[in-house]
Amino acid sequence: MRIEGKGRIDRSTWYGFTFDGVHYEGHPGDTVASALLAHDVRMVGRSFKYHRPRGILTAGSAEPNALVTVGSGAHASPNERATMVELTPGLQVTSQNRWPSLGFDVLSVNDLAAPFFGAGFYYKTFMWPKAFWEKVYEPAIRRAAGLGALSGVTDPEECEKGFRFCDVLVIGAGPAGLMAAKLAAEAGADVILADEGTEPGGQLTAEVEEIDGMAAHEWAAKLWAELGAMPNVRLMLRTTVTGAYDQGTYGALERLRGHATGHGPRECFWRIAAKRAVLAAGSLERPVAFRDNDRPGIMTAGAVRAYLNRWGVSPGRNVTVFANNDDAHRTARDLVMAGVKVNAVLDARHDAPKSDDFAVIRGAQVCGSHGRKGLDGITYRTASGETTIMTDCLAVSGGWNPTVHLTCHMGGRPVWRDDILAFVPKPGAIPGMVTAGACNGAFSTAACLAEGVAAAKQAVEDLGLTAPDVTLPEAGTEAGGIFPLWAVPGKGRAWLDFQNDVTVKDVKQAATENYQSVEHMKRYTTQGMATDQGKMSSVAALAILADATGRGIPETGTTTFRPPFSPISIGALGAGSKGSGFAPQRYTTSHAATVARNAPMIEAGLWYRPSYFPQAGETTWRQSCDREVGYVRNAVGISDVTTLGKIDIQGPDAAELLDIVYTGLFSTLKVGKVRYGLMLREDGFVMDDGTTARLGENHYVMTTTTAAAGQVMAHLDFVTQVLRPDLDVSVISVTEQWAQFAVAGPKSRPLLEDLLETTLTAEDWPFMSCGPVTVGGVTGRLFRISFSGEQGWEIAVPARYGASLFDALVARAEAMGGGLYGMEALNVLRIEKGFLTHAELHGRTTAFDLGMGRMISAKKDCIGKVMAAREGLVDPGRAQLVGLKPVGEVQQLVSGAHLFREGAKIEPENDQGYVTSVCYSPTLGHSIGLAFLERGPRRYGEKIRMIDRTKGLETLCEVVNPVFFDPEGARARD
Amino acid sequence: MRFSALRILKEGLTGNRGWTPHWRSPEPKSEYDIIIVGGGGHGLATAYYLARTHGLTNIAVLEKGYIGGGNVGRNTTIVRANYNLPGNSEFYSHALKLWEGLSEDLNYNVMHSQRGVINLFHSDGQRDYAVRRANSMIIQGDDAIVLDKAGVRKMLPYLDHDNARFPIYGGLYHPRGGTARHDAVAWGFARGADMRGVDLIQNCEVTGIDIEHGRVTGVQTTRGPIRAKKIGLATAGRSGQTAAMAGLRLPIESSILQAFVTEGLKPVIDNVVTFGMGHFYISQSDKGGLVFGGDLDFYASYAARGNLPMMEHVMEAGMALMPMIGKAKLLRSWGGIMDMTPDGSPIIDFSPVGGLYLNCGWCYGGFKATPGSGHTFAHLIATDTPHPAAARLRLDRFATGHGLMDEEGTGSQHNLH
Amino acid sequence: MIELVASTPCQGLLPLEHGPFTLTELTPGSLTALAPFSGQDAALSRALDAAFGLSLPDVGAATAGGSARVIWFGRGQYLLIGPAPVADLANVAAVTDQSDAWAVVRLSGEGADEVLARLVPVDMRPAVFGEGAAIRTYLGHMTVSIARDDDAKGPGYRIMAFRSMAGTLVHEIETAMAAVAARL
Amino acid sequence: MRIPCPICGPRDSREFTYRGAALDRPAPDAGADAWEDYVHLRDNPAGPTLDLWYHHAGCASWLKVSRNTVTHEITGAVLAGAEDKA
Repeated sequence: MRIEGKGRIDRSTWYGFTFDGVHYEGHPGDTVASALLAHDVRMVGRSFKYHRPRGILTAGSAEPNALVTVGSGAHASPNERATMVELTPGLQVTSQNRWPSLGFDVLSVNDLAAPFFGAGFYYKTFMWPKAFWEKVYEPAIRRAAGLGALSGVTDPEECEKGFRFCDVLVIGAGPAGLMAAKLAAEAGADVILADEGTEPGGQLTAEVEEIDGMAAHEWAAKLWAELGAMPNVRLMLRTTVTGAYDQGTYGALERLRGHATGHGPRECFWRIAAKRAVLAAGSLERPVAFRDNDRPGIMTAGAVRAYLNRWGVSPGRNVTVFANNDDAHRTARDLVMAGVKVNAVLDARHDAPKSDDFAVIRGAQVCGSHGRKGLDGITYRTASGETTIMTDCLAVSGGWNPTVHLTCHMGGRPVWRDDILAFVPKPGAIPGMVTAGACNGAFSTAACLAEGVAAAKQAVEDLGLTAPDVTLPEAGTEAGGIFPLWAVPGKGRAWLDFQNDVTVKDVKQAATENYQSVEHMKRYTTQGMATDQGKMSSVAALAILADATGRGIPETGTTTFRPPFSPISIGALGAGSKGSGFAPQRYTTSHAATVARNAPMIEAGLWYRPSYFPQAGETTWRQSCDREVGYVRNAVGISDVTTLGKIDIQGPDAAELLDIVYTGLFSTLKVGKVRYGLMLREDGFVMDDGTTARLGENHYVMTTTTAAAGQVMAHLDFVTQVLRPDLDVSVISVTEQWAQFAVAGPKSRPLLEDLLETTLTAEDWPFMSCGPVTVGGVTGRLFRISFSGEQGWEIAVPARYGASLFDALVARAEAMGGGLYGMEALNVLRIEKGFLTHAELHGRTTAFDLGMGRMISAKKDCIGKVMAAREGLVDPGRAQLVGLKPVGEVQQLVSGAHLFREGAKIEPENDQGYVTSVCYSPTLGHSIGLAFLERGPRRYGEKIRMIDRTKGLETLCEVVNPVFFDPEGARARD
Repeated sequence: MRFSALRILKEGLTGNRGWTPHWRSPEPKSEYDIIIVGGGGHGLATAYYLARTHGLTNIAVLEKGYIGGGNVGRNTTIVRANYNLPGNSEFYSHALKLWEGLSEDLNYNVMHSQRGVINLFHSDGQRDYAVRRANSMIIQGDDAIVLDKAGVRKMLPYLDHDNARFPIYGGLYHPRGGTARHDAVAWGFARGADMRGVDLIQNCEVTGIDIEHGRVTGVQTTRGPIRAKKIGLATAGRSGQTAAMAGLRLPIESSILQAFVTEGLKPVIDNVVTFGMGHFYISQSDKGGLVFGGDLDFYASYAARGNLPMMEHVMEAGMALMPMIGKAKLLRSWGGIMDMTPDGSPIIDFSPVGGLYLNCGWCYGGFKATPGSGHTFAHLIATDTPHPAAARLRLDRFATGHGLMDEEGTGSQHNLH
Repeated sequence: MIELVASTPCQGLLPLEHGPFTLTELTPGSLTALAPFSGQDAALSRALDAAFGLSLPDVGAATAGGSARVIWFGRGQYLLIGPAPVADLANVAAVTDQSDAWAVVRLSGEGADEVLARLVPVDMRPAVFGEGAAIRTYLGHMTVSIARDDDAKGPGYRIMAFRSMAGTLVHEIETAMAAVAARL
Repeated sequence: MRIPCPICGPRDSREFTYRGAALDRPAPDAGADAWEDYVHLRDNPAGPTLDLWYHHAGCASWLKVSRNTVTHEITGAVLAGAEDKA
């Protein structure tokens, strides 16, 4: 219920929203949780295993119970914390993990079977009959499990990512963080202050207390505004620092406000590089385990205070407080001041402070709760026996756990402090990070302020800045005593992990079954594996484990805290990569003209290349492909080959570099000539191939395959920088500078002569020659090379003219009975000639396998030469390149099929090779294929069975020379 | 104690007071016939099969932390036998057969779920390789189906079939592939080994390997020296250090592989889906979390944690492939230490030191190997002959160049995977 | 003689505006990569001075002289922007025409560094990435060169990416421009 | 992770690619063992190491980075091969 005169919400404005279809109203500044509590809605969800009713436990991001789905349809966002979702007009909120309704949930029957569903029960059963696991048990478990549901359709919302840099990152804008930011900023540091809340102040936003004579939250707001006015401070609200990574890198998730009204992205994931960081992340209050402590209406004492003081809501009309520490007494005080009835403070300590304003019952422990879907009453125990009282809200505090999580992200383990019964950060656990305030175990406001200053002082002095004198504001010094109480002894089930339904009994059973390592206990019971990652349960669970195993808490230790501190949507972490955004798209200069001709485009090394160019009347790709092959074999074909890597190599030692990276000799190549080269990895396998042209005495241009261009560039940099820094040579990619087109076929010469307005005689321009040419007044490069076996040329012009030259080439080719050919035709042409692509150069083949063993020059060393000589790489039994020709009734060949001798049983021992490339050769009128076959080149003429078990296909083939067409190579030389 | 539904019923009705330890916590003896160094999945499985198959029980498994705390407890739980090359093909095939009866064999439900693995392909070239791999699998006796575009769309309608940067051409479907509950595998083997008399010694770090006349005689540990006739190393990412104690330098570099899990969600992904172009693979646990991973962090590391660039890359790949997961929230990320060999394939072999056996080089594939690794390693240690299914997993293949198993073709040298 | 028609990398894609941000295509004339041969850095600097009145810049910086400017372009590499190279340069450096290899755009507007903060893993705030700065880094998943390029209206950034990636370059910057503009 | 490039200054590790231990390439006639050592065998230290990184998105330098494989601390980076360049 709302309490008049309390809270910082705008009561003059009403926002309507729905929860499970019921209309409610709240105010700007409300969260879904505060708005629901204002309407006395206590039950908001169901637990994971037993489907027990669940209410709101906290007022923050560690909330394990109040998980709801926000929005609907494609916009539905599951597992949102009702405690964190800011109320906006028209918000649709739905409960989760219940069927058919929150009030009547069929699977709540699980709760009755709880004795059989103890820790790890599923490891011990569902094994018989064997087939039932996958058919019956697992599907049932899957259906019952899970929390909210994804929509199943594309997330229509956008997120963004960004980078920020600063001298000092302050994490948390509570009293410690605010003071740290102030000092660092006044020292002149470049500061980022980030807080996950919607207003600054941290715990101060929930408290009735004063700093420097002002209401604490007002003090925080004032300092925040002052910081915001400084040019060297950036303030980030709604920003959760989620992870600490190496060298001062932090991940942070910012929730964007504009999104709710359709303005811009939903979230931004920031990578923040900070020279120093101050962690002032505060602390989280922990519950106490007792019988049936999971009912809606039971919440942390601090949360009750937060709802009252910040949102003007009392979660109950008749509240009881149960605690083992002083701090929780403030809850009773604030409630009484606000006019809410407080039954009593039940304090487990026998020396708890008394109050004039409310009853304090010392030495009391709550040992049970009552009610169906919400709390009606509790039973507590004192030395004089058990008492049951009516109450609709129990505010529980078992003390506070410092928020040490980020300090553990790099493997640091927190340190136990017996005086405050809590783990605190290990100093120096994150290089460059200092901790301050409640996350460091300093629980009074005054101590937080002082620690914030001290931490920032250390940070700025590390950076060589001078820390100014900062006057500490006046604030409360009470930190409060505490007494260890983790679980109230007694019968029944006492919950530790509310979401995953892990009870004290489960932890004890795990210990009994020798799952005594804290990691074993966690994994066996699932305690700490809920969406809060154990924030609300882990310390109590390990205290109980410590007790059950006779060890102390420090020896028992904690499990590993891992990023993210609180969950992050995949949409934010993967922002920008939906659809085509996943990788850059590279377009050639002929792209638009190609697409205009309806060519299906295929992806190659981020580039797009045409598969084939369909023409009217053609109904299959094969028809187009066969026609395009015909262009090249019979007339002239044009193809954009810009995507191949082109690398300019210049300098006095250019030739020597090439001799090192290629198996062959390039220092002997004459100027104006081109040579085919094979490049090995240092392990002796083939890395790439291509042609290299010598343009001048000290100037070569190397081509690489499209996919390997980047790899080859890095390799050349490696050789020139690391292996042979003595070489005077420059290596620079010119792939993007030149638009390059293949012109191939018997009519290629006349086409080019017409285009270039010059003669290209066989004497001046023999096969494998190169040189400069002029095209329409533009200087280009002409190479007489062939990947089709026909007379072929590649002409390159500066890319700005690429589109224009492409049009000119195509027009001329078409006029001569030729035209464009795509990748399909290119593939056919090269298979007919036994030329290689990545299908053969797949990283596992050697020069020997490819029949190019002799290309490894004996006259010099080269990269990979030594390892290529290993016996296993030149074993005659290796599979080597051959051609295949179908000779039986079945004519179909399949890439990826395997090869077996006639009569051999189809089993791995008899597997002799595999097919890498196949096509129908319109030139030869039958299918052909390239394959690797054991001892292949010595088996020409032999019959071999091609087996494709995926299609149930068997084709009898003859092993042939892989050069199917024009084996003498006369056409290319023509 | 034998586990069954009946036992659960009985215990449930009597207050769950009868449960007993799943394994003992014995003090180490001064001598064993065999010591297995490393109480992860492979070490525990080795001990189990030494006891179960070979009847050898005077065995200790020495674990420096808690059992199952290594990569068996931090992986993406995928189980498959869909390799292409000889060596891997028969080995993982053997392992999968063991998986198929493992829960019953161990009397511990490892939740092996053969929900099918689909490896997507995105070009004609990749399809051809998928066909080759599928044929290898079928010829090996395993199952493989090559799905076309329509086939993938039918099975996985939630993928981005229409706007993807790397269009989906089809998929290699391996119906017998799937997942298992990773921790349960370690615990099941531990319990099975313990029941047969194996001593599982936790918090016992091996600090030295004693060698006399070229043969092992025992180990030094943080809990004192222990003599042994044979020693098997099954220390995964730490293989470099344990082998160094015996004076060996291995063809292994340890790298980080991150993995991720989201908050629990109602069932939405029914299979294991692998997106090679994006180095991304995903399944959904029985508890509802999306479990997924990507590529190595690509630097030598023992830190068991990764960094943002690879994590973001994995998320970007996920959004590119299945943009419906945009509102699933990453709950937890972690890192395993991968023992990377030059060719990306494992080693189960003798070492140059007498009585010292190597089980290492699991790269990113160790979990699915667990029973196969244990079974064949036990065979090697017990009989001093390689098990036929693991005979190609030789240490000397790098030196000789014979039988390299570079499935990815990225290079039989370090850091090119 | 055929007439070859030139087209620019971002033809049809630019200019664009979102909020205060403007993205335009630049056509800065010739782009020439200069990689001094061993020990010839000083000689190259002298040759540049003689030809264009500017010297080789330091790492991460640019120098200007008249309409010419030279930006640092990577290890042992510089990019001469504007005029065509003079023949002398080839005596002391590998000279490579890159005039057509790069898409060159200019991003400007108050707070343009916030746009780049969405894309670039380097601090681009004007106070940090000062006048005359010129670096190589990533923009999204593309390798780029970014240089400060101020005009009378304020700070601007000259961004160069591979010509083939012009479409992606524009798309990514535009998306970031819109996202930042939406916050204003 | 941030790597202090000697040319560009500290940069996010996403700008770099990694290439393992920095080792000296043996002479062609160094023998099979030396080559096996270089190409395949690794000390694989848990602690300080010297490894190669390529600043592909920055200055395109190959670096030798002194790094700790357990803590990920980076204590320095130099240009690989620069020590040989006069």
